Amino acid sequence: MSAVAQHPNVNLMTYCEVEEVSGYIGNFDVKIRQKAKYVNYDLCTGCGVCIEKCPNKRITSEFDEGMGKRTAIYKPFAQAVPNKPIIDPEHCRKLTKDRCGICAKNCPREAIDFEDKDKIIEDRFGAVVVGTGFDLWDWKESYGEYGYGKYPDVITGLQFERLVNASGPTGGKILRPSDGKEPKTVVFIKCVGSRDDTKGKKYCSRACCMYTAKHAHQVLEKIEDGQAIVFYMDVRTPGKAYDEFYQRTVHEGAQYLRGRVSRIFQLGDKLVVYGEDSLLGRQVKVNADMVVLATAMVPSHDSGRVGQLFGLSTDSDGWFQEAHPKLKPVETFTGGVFLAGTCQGPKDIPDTVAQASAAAAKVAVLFSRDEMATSPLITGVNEQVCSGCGLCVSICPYKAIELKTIEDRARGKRQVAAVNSGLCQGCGACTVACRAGALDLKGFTNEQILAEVDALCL
Amino acid sequence: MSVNTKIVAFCCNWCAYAGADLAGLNRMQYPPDVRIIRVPCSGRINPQFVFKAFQKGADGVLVAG
Amino acid sequence: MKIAYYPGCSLDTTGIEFRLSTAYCASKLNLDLWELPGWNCCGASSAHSKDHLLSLALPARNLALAEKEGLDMAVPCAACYSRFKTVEAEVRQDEKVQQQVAHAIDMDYKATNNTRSLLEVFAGGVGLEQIESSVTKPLTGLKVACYYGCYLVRPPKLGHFDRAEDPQSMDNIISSLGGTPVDWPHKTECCGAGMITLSPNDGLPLSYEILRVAEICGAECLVTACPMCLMNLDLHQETINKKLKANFNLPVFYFTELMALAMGASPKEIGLNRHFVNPMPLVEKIGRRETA
Amino acid sequence: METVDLSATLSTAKEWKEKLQAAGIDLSSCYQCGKCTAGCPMASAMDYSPRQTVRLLQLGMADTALRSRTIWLCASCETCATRCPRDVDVAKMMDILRIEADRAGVAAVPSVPIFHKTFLESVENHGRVYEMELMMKFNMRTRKLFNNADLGPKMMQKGKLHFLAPKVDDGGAVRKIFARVRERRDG
Repeated sequence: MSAVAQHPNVNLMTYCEVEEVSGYIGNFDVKIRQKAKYVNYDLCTGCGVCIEKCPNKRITSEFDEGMGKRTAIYKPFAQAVPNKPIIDPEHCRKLTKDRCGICAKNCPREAIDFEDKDKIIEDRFGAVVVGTGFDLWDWKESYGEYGYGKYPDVITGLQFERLVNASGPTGGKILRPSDGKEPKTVVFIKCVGSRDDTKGKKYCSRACCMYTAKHAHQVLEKIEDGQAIVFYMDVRTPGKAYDEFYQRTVHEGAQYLRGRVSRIFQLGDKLVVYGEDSLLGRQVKVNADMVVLATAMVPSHDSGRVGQLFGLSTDSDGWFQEAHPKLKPVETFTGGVFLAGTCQGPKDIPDTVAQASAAAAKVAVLFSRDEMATSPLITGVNEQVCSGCGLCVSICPYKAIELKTIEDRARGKRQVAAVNSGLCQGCGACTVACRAGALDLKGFTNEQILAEVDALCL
Repeated sequence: MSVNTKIVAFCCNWCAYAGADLAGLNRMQYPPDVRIIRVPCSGRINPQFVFKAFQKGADGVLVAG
Repeated sequence: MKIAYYPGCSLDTTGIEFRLSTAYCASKLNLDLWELPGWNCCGASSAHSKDHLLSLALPARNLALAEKEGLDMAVPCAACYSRFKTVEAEVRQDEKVQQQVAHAIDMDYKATNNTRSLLEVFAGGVGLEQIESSVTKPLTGLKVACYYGCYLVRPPKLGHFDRAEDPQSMDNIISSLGGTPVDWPHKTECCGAGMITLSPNDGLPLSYEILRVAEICGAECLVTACPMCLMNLDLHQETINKKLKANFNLPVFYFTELMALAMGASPKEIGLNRHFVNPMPLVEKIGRRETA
Repeated sequence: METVDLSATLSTAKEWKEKLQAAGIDLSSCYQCGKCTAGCPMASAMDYSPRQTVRLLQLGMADTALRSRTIWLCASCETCATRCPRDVDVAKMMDILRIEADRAGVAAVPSVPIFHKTFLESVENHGRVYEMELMMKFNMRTRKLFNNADLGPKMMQKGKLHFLAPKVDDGGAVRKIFARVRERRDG
């Protein structure tokens, strides 16, 4: 990320939201809301004194998946780029109650600006790569058999990830959220919400098998006498060197049991887990100290809004639809808009990087020429016949038709329809509206389609 | 369905036709009575195409988009 | 509020306290329970193990009688309730089933009315506020494990009134009576049902487990809405103690009994003396707590 | 362990797939995850777990399923059907297997179908269960005269068991239901 931020040709805009998009490939006019940071980034050096001094230290940290705390002026996470803080206006006492202001008093650069407002930035872009990522499926709503989220030591894989991270809430120690003790027996359950037609999602989330293998490995590595028990339905390791990694975890001592867990409940300070070892054909019970759920990936919560802005279609699960499942995996139906990563469907990091690289290459190809080659299948105007009624102008969904004035010897100055070849998407709606029959769609002319009807009805 | 019926289906390139294409990718079958005409958009379908199909003996016309 | 009332066979025999306490609560809460004249057995767990159509027709006759009057039906017994819900769903889903059932019972039945568990009628229909305001002797300090069993909430696709895992309606009623529902995990574990009699070695451990966990979680008693569950946990508690070397002494109530008690009923008029695990010491303890 | 000859069972597999499909159960949906067995309160007593019972039918080994103890030990608690991620109604499948096994006369735990039969006789004759009669007849039929004999007096003492049969004013409706159901099944 920091390499991206340093790059002379990259303008990194963080803490921003796209509000409006108009235009078309090569000419997207985008309105971006730069949310108020209340910190002047030109002055701020990111020294962090403000964060240390902020008295409001008990705010739930989003980045730590609710397991850690942060201050009201905070950096979203340790290696954030740029590594400078923002103020959370909902929790800052200065902004909510006009009291405090300790950060401003302590800032050596006078970078705190409580008067900061959201800014609207308007700019023109040639292409767009959408990479809005994923959220984790909210298992707490539907998985009552795992406790509807009421047991603090039943956590998600992402929460476990924060626990083992050196900059996480426990400094990298695996500790139970309930009592801060080190768990000895950790149960992992895969496919929570994935491959679950009734309560969750039909699809496989693809990344869970590998990260669960990693987590099991970390339990065995970091906890003395630790036990990792993994309940799985299938172990799916199709990537390069993936199966080898899974086998390594098994050799290190992780117990893999084939079967879905039916129930988790708390009794005393143990979590009782009921499953089946379907290879043995016997019910199994584990008294666990912690349970980690590999929950399904779902499209990011505001992907619907983003999709609407860019005219993207989605599949039945809400993932952005690529233009063709085999032949156009990073393109969309909107020219100049490309997809990268999990916004298109669940995938792991190497696949995300590969797809993002492909999207970047597609953009580079697009930008490498001075003129764009577009589809020739667009509307043509027979100016001799056009009456200039303008019906097509209002009907065109792409605003590709204007009236222009021409002059000919027979009829003098008059108005006729003119099609912008960059904007016209070749839908042909105008051809149906044109009463004079002056518009026709190249490649799909009235004559051609009627000939097809003729041929098919033989 | 009898194979003697003729149904002309006008399919939008982006959805119905893409769906038919995907059905092909997934090795799904549809009856040979359906004869597909790809159009760039269902908005491209002029009522005269439909009349023409009936005139030429189609038993049904499907506009899908 | 008027509703058709289907007591079910148990409420005349093993579950007589359920009948008495239900009647008491209904009168206190102005609930007009219209007992179906000539109601018949729902077929329990036997009919669906013998013949599918029979298992639909037996409950359907009762539902059709209520439908004729344009009334929903209140069913206290969880097992009967589940049979009624099943018929309702199948008849609504499939016209062919509807015709077969109508032919078998020689009556029209279109499932236009709803079966409602008595628990739902009190917790959702009558409402917690009215229950709370009718309390004269609150169950102060009484720690109750609400035991729902299988049939009030499963399977969820039948459209039950409470969630399938960790249901809440009975807990809410206990709270509004001034009692303390304990948070415990075995609210919907199976008690062993008929297996306690048919195959005791396999069935008894199930009820044992429910009693064990309730005790660990600090409950002084259990409360249920199912005559079968109550019989297994109450009548067989002595057998469980003997055979599985335990020492349980947990009274088991119907939720209506605790409601009636809190609304001022005398233990005898609602049949508390008919329990096998004597609840009287606990009931007296509540009284003492209240005055203390 | 005996080798399963799939060439002999697969036609039965198709037959059962269709039979259960008619009851709204899709055997092909089951991907053998075992969540049914994991939560089954009776699984430890069963000879085939609920998951294995589905598997027997998937492979067409219906005879083994019909002769299993499993189907009679199922308490019909519906935990399996409630939690199945593939919406396979295992509890209903058990019903179908019980009915079929009973009719074929291959019940591995005969006391259970005898109980159901006795129970339904009581309902047919009286419109409701007549528990005293049920208990005595059942004990006679299973030849365990003193089974649960201590419970009878205990219950009677508490007024929970009656000597006399229940009186139901149903105009013979219940008897007629049994007759029509029988007619439909046999004819």
